[in-house]
Amino acid sequence: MQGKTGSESWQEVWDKSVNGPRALIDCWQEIPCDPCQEACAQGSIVLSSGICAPPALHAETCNGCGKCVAICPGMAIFLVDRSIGSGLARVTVPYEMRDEIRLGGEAWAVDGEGNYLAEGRITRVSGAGRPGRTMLLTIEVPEEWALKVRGVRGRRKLLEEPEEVEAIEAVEDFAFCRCEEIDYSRLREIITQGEFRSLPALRRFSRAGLGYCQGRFCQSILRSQFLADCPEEDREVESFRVRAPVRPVKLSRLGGEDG
Amino acid sequence: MDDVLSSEVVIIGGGVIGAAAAYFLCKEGAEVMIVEAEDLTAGASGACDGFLSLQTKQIGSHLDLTLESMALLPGIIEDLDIDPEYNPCGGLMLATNQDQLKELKARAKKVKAAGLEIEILGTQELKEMLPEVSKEIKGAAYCPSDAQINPIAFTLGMAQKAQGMGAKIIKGCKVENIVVTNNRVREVHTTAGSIHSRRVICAAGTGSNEIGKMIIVDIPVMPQKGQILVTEARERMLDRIVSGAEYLGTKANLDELLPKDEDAIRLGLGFTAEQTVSGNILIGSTREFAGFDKETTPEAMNAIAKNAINYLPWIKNLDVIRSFAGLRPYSPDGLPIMGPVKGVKGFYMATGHSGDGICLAAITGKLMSELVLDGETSIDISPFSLYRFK
Amino acid sequence: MAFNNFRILQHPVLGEKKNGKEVRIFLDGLPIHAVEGEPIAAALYAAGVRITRLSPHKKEPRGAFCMIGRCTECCMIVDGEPNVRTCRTMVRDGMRVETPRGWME
Amino acid sequence: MSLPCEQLDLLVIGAGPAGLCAAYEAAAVGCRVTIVDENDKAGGQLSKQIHRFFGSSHHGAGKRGIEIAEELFGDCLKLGVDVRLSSSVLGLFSNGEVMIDAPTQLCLVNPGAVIVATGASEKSLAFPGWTLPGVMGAGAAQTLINIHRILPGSRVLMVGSGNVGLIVSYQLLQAGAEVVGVVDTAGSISGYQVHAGRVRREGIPVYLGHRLLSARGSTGLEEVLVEAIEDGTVKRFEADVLCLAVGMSPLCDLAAMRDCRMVYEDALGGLVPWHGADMRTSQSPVYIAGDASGVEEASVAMEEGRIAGISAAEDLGSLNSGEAAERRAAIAKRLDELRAGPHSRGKLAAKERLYAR
Repeated sequence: MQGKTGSESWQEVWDKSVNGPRALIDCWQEIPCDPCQEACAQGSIVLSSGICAPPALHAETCNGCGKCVAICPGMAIFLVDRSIGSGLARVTVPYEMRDEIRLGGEAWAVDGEGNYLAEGRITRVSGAGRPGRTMLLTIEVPEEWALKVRGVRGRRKLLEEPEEVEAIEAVEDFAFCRCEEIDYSRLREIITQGEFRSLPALRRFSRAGLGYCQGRFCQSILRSQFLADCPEEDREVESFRVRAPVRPVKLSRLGGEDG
Repeated sequence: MDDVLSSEVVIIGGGVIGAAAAYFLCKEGAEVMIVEAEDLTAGASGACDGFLSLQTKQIGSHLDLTLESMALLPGIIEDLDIDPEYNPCGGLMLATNQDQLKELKARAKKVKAAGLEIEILGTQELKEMLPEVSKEIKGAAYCPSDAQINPIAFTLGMAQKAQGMGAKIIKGCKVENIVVTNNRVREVHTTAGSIHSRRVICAAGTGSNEIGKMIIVDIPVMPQKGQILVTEARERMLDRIVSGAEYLGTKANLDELLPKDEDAIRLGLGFTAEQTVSGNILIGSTREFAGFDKETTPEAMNAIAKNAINYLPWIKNLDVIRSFAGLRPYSPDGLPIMGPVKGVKGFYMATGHSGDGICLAAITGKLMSELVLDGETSIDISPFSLYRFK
Repeated sequence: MAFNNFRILQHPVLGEKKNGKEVRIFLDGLPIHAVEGEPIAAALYAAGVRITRLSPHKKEPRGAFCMIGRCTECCMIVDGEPNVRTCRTMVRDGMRVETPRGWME
Repeated sequence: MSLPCEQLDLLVIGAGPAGLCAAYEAAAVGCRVTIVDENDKAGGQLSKQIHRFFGSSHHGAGKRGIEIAEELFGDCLKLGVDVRLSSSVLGLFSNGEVMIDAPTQLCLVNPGAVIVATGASEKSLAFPGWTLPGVMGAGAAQTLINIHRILPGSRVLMVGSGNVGLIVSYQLLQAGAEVVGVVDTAGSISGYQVHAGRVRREGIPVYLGHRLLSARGSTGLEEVLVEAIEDGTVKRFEADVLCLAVGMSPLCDLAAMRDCRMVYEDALGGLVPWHGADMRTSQSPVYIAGDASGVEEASVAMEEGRIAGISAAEDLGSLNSGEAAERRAAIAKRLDELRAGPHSRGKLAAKERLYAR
């Protein structure tokens, strides 16, 4: 069976949607994913080669059941239905937010960037009140938005823009190693003056990475910082020797006491 | 590298002994080069606790040497730009039974006669000094001169100071051969090229045996593993360095003070504990012969932990966050090996300090400087001669 | 009431939060409502408390960073025991939790 | 005086997707399998993944992570796998012993084979203010909202536009927080467009080419300064939570302790134990699987786990080598498919380099 991927198929969906809902697939990256194909009882969604191929839709046979919309892990499949006429279209989107969206209520239809397209009436809600299910919301919008709608928002306001401020002058110092509280400036001083060859030596002396967290959080940044500050030497920096215990353990435990 | 390097003195090894030798040599204006196979403090000096334990030294030349070393320490520390966290905190050696206490008493007498202040504490006096010590402890030997230091900072401090006086430090540089012609050291072949030098100090710690082979001398130093547990950092709770009498037993091989348990004897188990400036408590330790293996083992970790709790019960609530093993440069009688080598002029040994390298570094460095530059030393070092063996 | 401000009672995927038994813990002496089965650090977040300790050296405020028992930033004094990982220790009624206030000079 | 040591056949460390699949495959051919996990629940990271998964039906695609975790765990239990939770492995030793901090005591086990499936840990960034309460790993926020059902704050700024950053942003919205933006130094979205789409259609701006300058506040996070790399303009976000989603690094210190040869591969998250396509490391009988062998998707972790389980079963004598090879080949084919997309190209190349080294 033939089918078209991405925006190629959208024209067809547009055309066929005068007869009822059709799936609009907005998934064109090669993602290893195929539940839409599995979910489609009509066989209208086909991945041409392997599971990374973008799904191709055969709009002719699509019956608009919406199973693919509900299961798509990327929430990237929608339904477009122009059968109601009078310049309106119904768009069905997957929905997993907890805003109170009521059947018959008004909501915003938004595009892929979250821009407001239109305010529309919710004409269908399926899967509501069933945790774990992806809800399908159908919103009625002017036909010209039918292919653009990617979301429905009950929260009808926009985020305020962040304020622009004057650049801060000096970089404040901070603890590079959270546990031992080794300052960033101190660490860099040690790196640049200490002429350490290896990470273990740097750690031994700076104590960055020797704290209670066992270096979980600073060892990898310590490595990057070390390489960044000593770029002239192209070398393996030797990794830390790992010794038990890799998790802190009470001395009494280690000594064999129970409890 | 094709460049031909040269130096008046080459020191093999960037541990505490090498750094101290470089420090003293530079003070005398010598031209010094340290060649280190890995990084400074990569060996025993970076994998030990900070014990400066005087009371565990062998009575005689060993203790005399130690006292000389400790006398030098304040001056060196004053001179360093890196704080080595020296703390003259005093040290307690705990006896778990009356026999041990008796032995400690007998020993204290001799130690005092040798010039080291030491005091035997009964349970009551001990409690005042170490309130949370186990009720099982029968008494202790207290040595006010015992102290602690950060061995890594101490080593780096001396190396850095030497560098400031012109010493060159080549890291990641393995010595491959030592060229001797006409009974004199001429050249050191390394992975970083050849270094012309007529004076070489072997401060290679556990690597000394390998170095000795290059000049066909058997330096009887072998690695003796010591395992240590590190706890989480806490506020100051341990004001002194603390050890068990069995530690002295295994260290100095004193039958009367050896542990009774067979496994403990096999592991060379002896209790030590110190709290570092960073707040961590280092808990030791073992004496094992396992070649160059630095793995910590479940058996030893378990034994060290259990043992420590017997001495200081409160310690059991601390989290252990690390363990490590260091390889002490063990010599057959526990004394350092210092001095020249017969038939190879210009080759000097400063190795085999066993577990006492940090403590003896200062005096070793000074003596090496004297020996290399003047051909004689201010203290008789014949007790430490290689030729005492056999 | 602060008790529920940060609690997610309704969730579109996870559904309604099952009502756990309410317990009371004390943070530096002040009572805080918590729910049985949740870790201390979570209960503190629910109450709007973000500081779990002051760092030992600089006495900077710190808060839970990983929530899986690795970072040790959430370590507090619990019923007198120091350095308890509060992100992995469940609340108990009457538990006394204290904020460590740093200890290095 | 030493601790008693229990003999085991196969020990799997980590009950996440890789570990559970490894245990399942080995148990299915008759191995006696023990899984240990430090958490009190099996499932690993799946336990906080409330979104539907990519992949194919083999990987439970279209299901939510929490459902997949339950299924995999149930499958293991059915096969009689011995699951020990709240048990942290503290060390793997060269004598073959494994030290475990179990719920009531420390114990040693000596297994015939060990599969290390310990997953990954979140990477971090160090910057002024990163120690303020309110600054946390994205995973920490995810644990709070999806497991404990508690919001870390009310206004969140996310750092990192990779899949984790995008998914956690979405889940924060689902939980009722306001997400004021996603920032990334990269010039394009690092994660999948579909994940970005879900976030953006909720009105969350993604600030690409922006660099974190500092987090500020007195007793906790109050604001975050972010700089546009191109023109140096600085934006100030009011936020009480700053989530860091800047990548994961393999949690393979146990393999390193056991002296497995380690290899640095940036694309895989950092140091990883060398391993072959059969998931054997340089130290027999230690196997590696999942994120611990290089950070990829959960679906990849599952397949790698299966391969590791089969290899271990083979070495323990529960599978003949022909059969084992055949099974591995079938899984390898699925793995190839999973890694065929452009997003996996770097990781695939890194894995192939690794196998060849």
